Amino acid sequence: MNHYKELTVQGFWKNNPAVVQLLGLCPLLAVTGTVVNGLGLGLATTLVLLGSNITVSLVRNFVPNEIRIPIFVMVIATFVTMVELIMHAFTFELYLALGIFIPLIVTNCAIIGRAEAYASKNPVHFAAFDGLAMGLGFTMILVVLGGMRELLGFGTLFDGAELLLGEWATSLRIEVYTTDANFLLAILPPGAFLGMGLLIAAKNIIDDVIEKRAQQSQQKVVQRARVTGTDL
Amino acid sequence: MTEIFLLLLGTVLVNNFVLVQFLGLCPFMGVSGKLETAMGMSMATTFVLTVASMSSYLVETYVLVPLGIEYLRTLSFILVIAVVVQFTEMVVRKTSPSLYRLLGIFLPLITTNCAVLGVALLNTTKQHNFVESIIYGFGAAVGFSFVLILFSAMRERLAAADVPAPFKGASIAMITAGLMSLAFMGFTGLIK
Amino acid sequence: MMQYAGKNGLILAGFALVTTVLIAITFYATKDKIEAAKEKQLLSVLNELVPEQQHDNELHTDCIVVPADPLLGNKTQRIFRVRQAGENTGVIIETTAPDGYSGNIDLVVAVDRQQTVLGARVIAHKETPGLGDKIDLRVSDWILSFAGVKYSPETEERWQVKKDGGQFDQFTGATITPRAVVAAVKNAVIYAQQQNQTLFEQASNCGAPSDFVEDNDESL
Amino acid sequence: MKMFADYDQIMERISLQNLWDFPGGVHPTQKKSLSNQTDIQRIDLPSVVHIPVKQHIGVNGELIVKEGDTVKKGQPLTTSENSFAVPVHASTSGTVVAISDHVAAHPSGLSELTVTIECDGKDSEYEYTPMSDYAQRSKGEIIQAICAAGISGMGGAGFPTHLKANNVKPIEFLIINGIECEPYITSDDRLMREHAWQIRQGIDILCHLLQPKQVLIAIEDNKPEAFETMSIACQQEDNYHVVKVPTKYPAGGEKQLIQVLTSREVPSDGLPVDIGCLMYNVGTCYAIADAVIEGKPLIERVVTITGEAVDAPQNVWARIGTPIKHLLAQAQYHSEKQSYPRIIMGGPMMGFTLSSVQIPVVKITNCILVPAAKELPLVEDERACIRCSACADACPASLLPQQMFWHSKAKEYEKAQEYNLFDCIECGACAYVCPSEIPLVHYYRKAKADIRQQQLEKEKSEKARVRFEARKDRLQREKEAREEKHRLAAEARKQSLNKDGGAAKDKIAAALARAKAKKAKQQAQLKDKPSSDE
Amino acid sequence: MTLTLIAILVVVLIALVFGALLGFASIRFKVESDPLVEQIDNLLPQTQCGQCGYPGCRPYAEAIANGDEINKCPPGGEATIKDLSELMGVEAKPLDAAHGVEDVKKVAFIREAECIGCTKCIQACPVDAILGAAKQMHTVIIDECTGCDLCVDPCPVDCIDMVPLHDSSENWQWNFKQVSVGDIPLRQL
Amino acid sequence: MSKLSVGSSPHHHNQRDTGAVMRLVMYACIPGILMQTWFFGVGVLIQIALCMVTAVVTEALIVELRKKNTERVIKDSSAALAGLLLGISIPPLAPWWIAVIGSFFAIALVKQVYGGLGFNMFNPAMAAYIMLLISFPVQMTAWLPPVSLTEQSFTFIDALNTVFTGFTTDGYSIEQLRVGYDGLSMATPLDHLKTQLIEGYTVGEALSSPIMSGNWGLGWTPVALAYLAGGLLLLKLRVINWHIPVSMIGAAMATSFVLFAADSSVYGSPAFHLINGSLIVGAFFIATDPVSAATTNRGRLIFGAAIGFWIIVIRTWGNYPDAVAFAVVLMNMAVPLIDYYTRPRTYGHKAKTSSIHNNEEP
Ligand SMILES: Cc1cc2nc3c(=O)[nH]c(=O)nc-3n(C[C@@H](O)[C@H](O)[C@H](O)COP(=O)(O)O)c2cc1C
Ligand SMILES: Cc1cc2nc3c(=O)[nH]c(=O)nc-3n(C[C@H](O)[C@H](O)[C@H](O)COP(=O)(O)O)c2cc1C
Ligand SMILES: Cc1cc2nc3c(=O)[nH]c(=O)nc-3n(C[C@H](O)[C@H](O)[C@H](O)COP(=O)(O)O)c2cc1C
Ligand SMILES: Cc1cc2nc3c(=O)[nH]c(=O)nc-3n(C[C@H](O)[C@H](O)[C@H](O)CO)c2cc1C
Ligand code: SF4
Ligand code: SF4
Ligand code: SF4
Ligand code: SF4
Ligand code: FES
Repeated sequence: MNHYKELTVQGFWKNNPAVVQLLGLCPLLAVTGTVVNGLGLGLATTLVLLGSNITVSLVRNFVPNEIRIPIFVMVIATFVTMVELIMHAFTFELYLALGIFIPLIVTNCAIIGRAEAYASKNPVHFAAFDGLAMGLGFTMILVVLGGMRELLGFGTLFDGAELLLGEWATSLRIEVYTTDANFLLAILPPGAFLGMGLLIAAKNIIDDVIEKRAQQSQQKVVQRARVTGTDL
Repeated sequence: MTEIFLLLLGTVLVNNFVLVQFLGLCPFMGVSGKLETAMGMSMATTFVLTVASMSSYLVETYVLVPLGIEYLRTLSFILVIAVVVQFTEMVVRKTSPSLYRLLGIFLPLITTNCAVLGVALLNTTKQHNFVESIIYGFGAAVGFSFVLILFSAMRERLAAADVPAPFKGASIAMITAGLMSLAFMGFTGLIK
Repeated sequence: MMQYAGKNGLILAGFALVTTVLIAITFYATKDKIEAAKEKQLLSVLNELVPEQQHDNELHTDCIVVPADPLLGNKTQRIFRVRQAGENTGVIIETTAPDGYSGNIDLVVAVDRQQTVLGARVIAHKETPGLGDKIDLRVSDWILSFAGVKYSPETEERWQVKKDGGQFDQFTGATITPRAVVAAVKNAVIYAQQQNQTLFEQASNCGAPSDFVEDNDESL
Repeated sequence: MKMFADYDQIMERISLQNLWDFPGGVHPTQKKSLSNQTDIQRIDLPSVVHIPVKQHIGVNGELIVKEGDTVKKGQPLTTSENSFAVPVHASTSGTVVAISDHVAAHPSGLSELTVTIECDGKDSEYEYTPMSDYAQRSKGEIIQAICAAGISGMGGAGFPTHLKANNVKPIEFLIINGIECEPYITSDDRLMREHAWQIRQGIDILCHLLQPKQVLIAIEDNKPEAFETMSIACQQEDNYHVVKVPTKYPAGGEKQLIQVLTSREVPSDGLPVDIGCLMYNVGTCYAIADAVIEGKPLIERVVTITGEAVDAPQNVWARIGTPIKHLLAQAQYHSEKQSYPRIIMGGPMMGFTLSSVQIPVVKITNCILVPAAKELPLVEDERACIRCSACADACPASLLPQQMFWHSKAKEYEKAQEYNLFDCIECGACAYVCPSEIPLVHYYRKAKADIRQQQLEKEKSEKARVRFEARKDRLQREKEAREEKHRLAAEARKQSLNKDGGAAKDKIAAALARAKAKKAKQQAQLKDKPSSDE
Repeated sequence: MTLTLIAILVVVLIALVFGALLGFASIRFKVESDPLVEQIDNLLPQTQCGQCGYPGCRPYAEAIANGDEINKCPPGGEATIKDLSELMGVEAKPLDAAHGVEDVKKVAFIREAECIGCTKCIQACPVDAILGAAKQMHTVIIDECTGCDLCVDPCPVDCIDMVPLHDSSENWQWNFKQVSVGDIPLRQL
Repeated sequence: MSKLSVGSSPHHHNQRDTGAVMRLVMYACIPGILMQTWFFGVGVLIQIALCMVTAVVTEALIVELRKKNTERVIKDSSAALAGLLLGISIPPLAPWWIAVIGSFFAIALVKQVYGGLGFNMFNPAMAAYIMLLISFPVQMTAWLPPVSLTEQSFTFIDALNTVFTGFTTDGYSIEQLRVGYDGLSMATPLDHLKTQLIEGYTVGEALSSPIMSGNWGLGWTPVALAYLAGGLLLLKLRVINWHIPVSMIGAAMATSFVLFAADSSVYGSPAFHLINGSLIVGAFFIATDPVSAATTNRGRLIFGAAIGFWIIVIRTWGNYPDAVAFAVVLMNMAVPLIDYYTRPRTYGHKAKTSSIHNNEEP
């Protein structure tokens, strides 16, 4: 159980793929114009990550080293194509909005990164949970960044939720403020980078506070090792 | 000729892969700490992107389209790319250790650079012909290299800057990329 | 050595087999649904311009490709025909305004046979966010002001932006974009008038329907 | 390398007074008139002199006196076995009261081995062996005399003069440096005005040794009197040329002066002789004449005492080893005129602050500067570099000071070296102009010291590795040898046991069990307290 | 449907060829282990002090190559961390205080009068920097001593001190705060 | 004797410190600002004041937050100068929050995140200007016609009212104010040329409109000349070096000449480009920002020339009519690389300095 908790903390915070490992940045920055786009892509990514982690973990013992990467990407590509087809069929507008970034989940570095770093070394239940935690951690950042940009750029939140969740979700849309001069920077490419930079800085500040608290409680000392004197 | 030039200029500057199209960001952030590494990465990426757009064009026109299996596009492209990259890596590693030191360690990273798959896919959506595909791939790579090298030179300078603690590292790099992207907005419209 | 290579080949092939089969299955399972979704998308734009009750043909298939014409932005375009009760009531024309502030603006314009605009929509454009992009229905409903406006040589005067003495609003700080759109819509109407009957006589030749979204990557 | 002006070209331009220039440079206020109005004064002897054993670049000489000895003025205190050692001499007569560490004339204020002599006031002289017929002597003899007189460069670097003079490469230009580009300092100026003739004799000796094609005596154009006297002193010699050099700091730097006169550049890993030049300070020439013609060692030199915190700025003949305090008293120093008491040895651009008034005058001491409160104001803390590159524009070596500063500050020494940190001559022009008041030179010095330290440590760690590995090998060998011995012993025992028959077997089992238990115990001990075993 | 089958077959075939190619290449172009450990070891100070938690510098070098933190070597201090971070392409971070702090350079000094000649320090010194034989007094060769202080603990009579190396005007690091006589540095640096 | 103080040489220092340099630049702006106020109204001064105040306050807050010596930092006047330069590039009657957001962005996100004065890689004022332009194009392109062309004359109070409420005291909106002579709305000459060309007019026709008198953009030209005077003063006082202004203007002239020679009906003449827009201000006050410009002499030549080139390219084909800001910030990116490859030959070294990066420049 403890291990699951650790994986969750890793995925959402300590080793968050987006803000710590800096992986999967392309979709992260490209599709976070709105919360809903972010959420959509985040969920798709999570799905793929879950699937690929499970599969990779299952087959990890049969895969020779030199064809490891081709096999992993093939596995990922399969999940992505399936997700893509499904989204194409059921959430068509969202599919259009996310554009080329759905097939590009294949090369989302976060996914292959987890396959290599975790799934290929750990049993399947952990791998699955890791995939889930990492995926949701990633989604969390997508949503937060999407929220920031949507709020500043359009003054709304959850605009277009119906694309993802069906007609009922139209009512989720929140109009926070209206002006005739939207802060366009937020939705343009530079805004994505700047927003992400600020997000990372915010995380660093929080970490700093946490660490300061933790520091008071514990102080570790490392046992020194000796080179000499043992085998004479 | 002018068309080719405009296509090249367009991919390098106006629709820069990294700063405008958001492709290939992870290596952009990851290997830009040092100018030397960035140059290695640039060369490796240029090579792979060009080869990838070429081979994916071939796969698309001679396998996928005739058989009507465009839905296997992602799978087959990525397979081709991964294999090409890995093969190149092995060969380079064996045949030229010095080149490997320069490029080799970046090659595996490139498989998972979404610019590579992105180029292949965009080539098909934009219906580029063989030559255009190659130019597009090459242009994308040049654009990538261009900003990567500029960025890494800036980051080297940043190393000595008195950046406030929370902004150190990835954060300031992102902000710098944001300001670069801001500047690249100046190119919008150059190619209508 | 050879058998080692062979083993790798087999493993990779095995994976390829499984993965392709999986994809193929998904593909066939979702195929119809995707087709339907695509159709629906196209239809929804067309139907917005010409509501369901004003036609009884399959708009998205009753379509011809016409050669490039200066009035339609010098590009080959598609034209969808609107028929009701066996009568040809109008056309929906794809057109391009070549003189936007930042390049081409792609539109669809629905015109009835009395040269009255039924409606217009911008499909793709690169105009400046915050300035020229008000032609987009998602940003402002300016484009709706075309609905019901009739063109005739006598009303030519009014087919301009207000600044130039016409009836269409310009935007604060951006006149070029609306000018371009107004001109493009006007030209589409003129084109429909000129070609009038010929548009309805040809057989459909559009092939499989595709959606309107182009250059998705560039309008990110 | 840049095109090399050849001899004729250079001479043509010099005769037309159409010199070259060096890049950069600055024009700080001169303030030379404070101290150059009066003759060089003779002053009272101090009560003690502190003579550091090493006052030059190189190694210590061998001490030949001990505490309690009485010495005479000019008596050598050390000898030089090594050619990089330069002897030092008692600068007056008296008793050696201590041979111990004494605060040295060094910016660090650290102590160095020093001979302290209590003066008896008699100033009785040691026997000198003059060599007025030097023209008939062999070069070796003359060089030996220069070395024995303890002469090291008096222009600032303190390089042993006999080494420079012992040259085999052909010399086109012997350059005599009378530039004295540092503000405030006037010791060379006064020396040239008053002792041009003796300087000329020193130059003659150097010419005899080096056979240069041409002697260039370079004097800045802010010293017309010195120019006049030197011109007169040198007028008989065809190949002596007194050259007026435009005033610009640091025109007196060896490399810069060579560039101004000849347009040649000393290669960064080379020496002036590589491009046919050799340079001596005028003070050095004066000392050479003393040493060769009269056999008199270097025991005194001209020192400028100046600054607005002294009432009587002047030049004095100061004995080597004279405590600064003595000189300050001579010039009527008032510490209350300074907001921070501050004494600078050398000029305002390159001199260093002294941490004690007991620091002695040494062979390179050309000036003691005591500025008043507002004269050379202390700068506040540095601000951030605004990259204005005023520093680069001022740098005579065409370096990029701001880049070297960034990298030095960030301790990126490799990059700092890539920007040629070690070509910096520490002239201070960059820091002088920097609007952000960054003590740039200080950063370079720190960086250079750090780099040297790191190189030493690198060498040391390499040595440590070798020794560690050697030790491991040795231990391994010993262990193998021991095991072999044990095996042999065991075999021998076994054989003898076999002879004994079955009864012994129990014994062996018991012994084995004991050994095992002991080993286990040992291991347990080792785990919690790793230490060597018996 | 047959088309689909053909398609799948083609992809499988491609994969087969590629897999074989890679398998072949992996053998044909095999290379030996990487020289990284060597490079890391070269950067470590070789004091063999074990403060990093590994028995000696080389084991730590191996650990770094396998992904251990680079900030565990106190004798190397900031400079070593910087070099390592450059070699490994990671961010430099401050020394992990759990392993100790960067100290001034010291060497061991044996108070010879107290030394009983037990040779324990000789056995403990990783670089053989101590001279002496059984029952005789021992001395440290200052030039060889790395200052690892491994010899201090084993000494049964506690006659070994670690003494800081003196600054001389030759290796002075331009640190005005060390100047004994002076007052406030003009510029706080 | 009391204890002696010690320190590193040189002990001598010349007296112009950073603050003095910055203030000199501000003084040199004064003729230009006065001229601008004369032609475009007191709004100019209001914007400058707003920007300077916001910039200084932002800087003070951040420095305070970082627990540094606030007074010293503010005294270096660099924030005030950045604010001033942003202020002169904002349309005079733009709403107050434009100036506030812009200055905050300049100081907080372009300057202080990098560690403050000296560390920023981009020109704060220009980066902020671009940010404003792409975020609020309507407000940022709302330039007023020169005073002589407007029908309404307005006072200081009017200007203040417009900036803070959007309307003059008489209730005119900025839109109405912009409608000048002949009922035509007024853009800057460059914007005007650009839009006219899109509409299919030739350069000649575009230049015949009231905002132009021949090549001379009304109002804009005297302003440019006034800044030129200030710039020359800076040059004379050796606050800036000649390299950047000369190479920048030279390259812009050369590029526009080539285009003009090729087809004078669609490309503006070199003279037109020189005296319109902010080329001159840019060349003397903006591209010369020491912090974000190249630092070697050869580097400065390259830096300036590239800016000049991009200005003409972006003015001619880009979407943004006034390209100085973009060109400057674009080249700011290249500065570290330029500096690296244009190191001067050090005394005593071979022509090509040794380099561990032996790859050629991309
Ligand atoms: C950054 C920028 C973006 C612009 N984008 C547009 C645009 O998208 N559409 C447009 O018509 N004009 C655009 N313009 C040009 C208008 O500002 C131009 O001045 C205006 O169209 C002229 O019309 P007016 O008569 O309304 O002043 C842009 C100008 C700038 C500076
Ligand atoms: C390490 C070192 C070695 C030198 N070797 C020689 C030499 O062999 N011959 C020589 O004529 N000068 C030699 N010099 C002297 C220099 O050329 C130069 O004259 C001296 O350093 C004083 O220069 P400065 O005061 O301008 O710095 C040497 C100097 C140094 C520092
Ligand atoms: C920046 C700088 C300025 C110097 N200025 C002078 C000077 O004005 N007069 C002088 O004799 N030596 C000056 N030197 C020292 C000379 O470089 C050189 O060491 C000396 O002339 C060699 O003669 P010496 O060996 O007799 O001392 C200066 C050195 C440096 C680095
Ligand atoms: C000659 C000169 C030009 C300057 N130009 C600018 C400028 O264009 N934009 C700006 O923000 N600051 C400018 N500054 C001020 C200052 O250098 C700037 O705020 C720094 O970039 C902040 O780190 C200038 C300063 C000087 C001395
Ligand atoms: S003079 Fe000072 S502020 Fe200017 S570049 Fe040099 S170090 Fe930086
Ligand atoms: S101290 Fe060094 S860097 Fe500074 S001006 Fe002198 S030579 Fe150049
Ligand atoms: S702490 Fe450093 S010196 Fe000590 S053993 Fe470890 S690596 Fe070697
Ligand atoms: S003498 Fe002591 S401190 Fe020195 S190296 Fe040997 S064990 Fe280490
Ligand atoms: S997600 Fe695009 S490169 Fe990592």
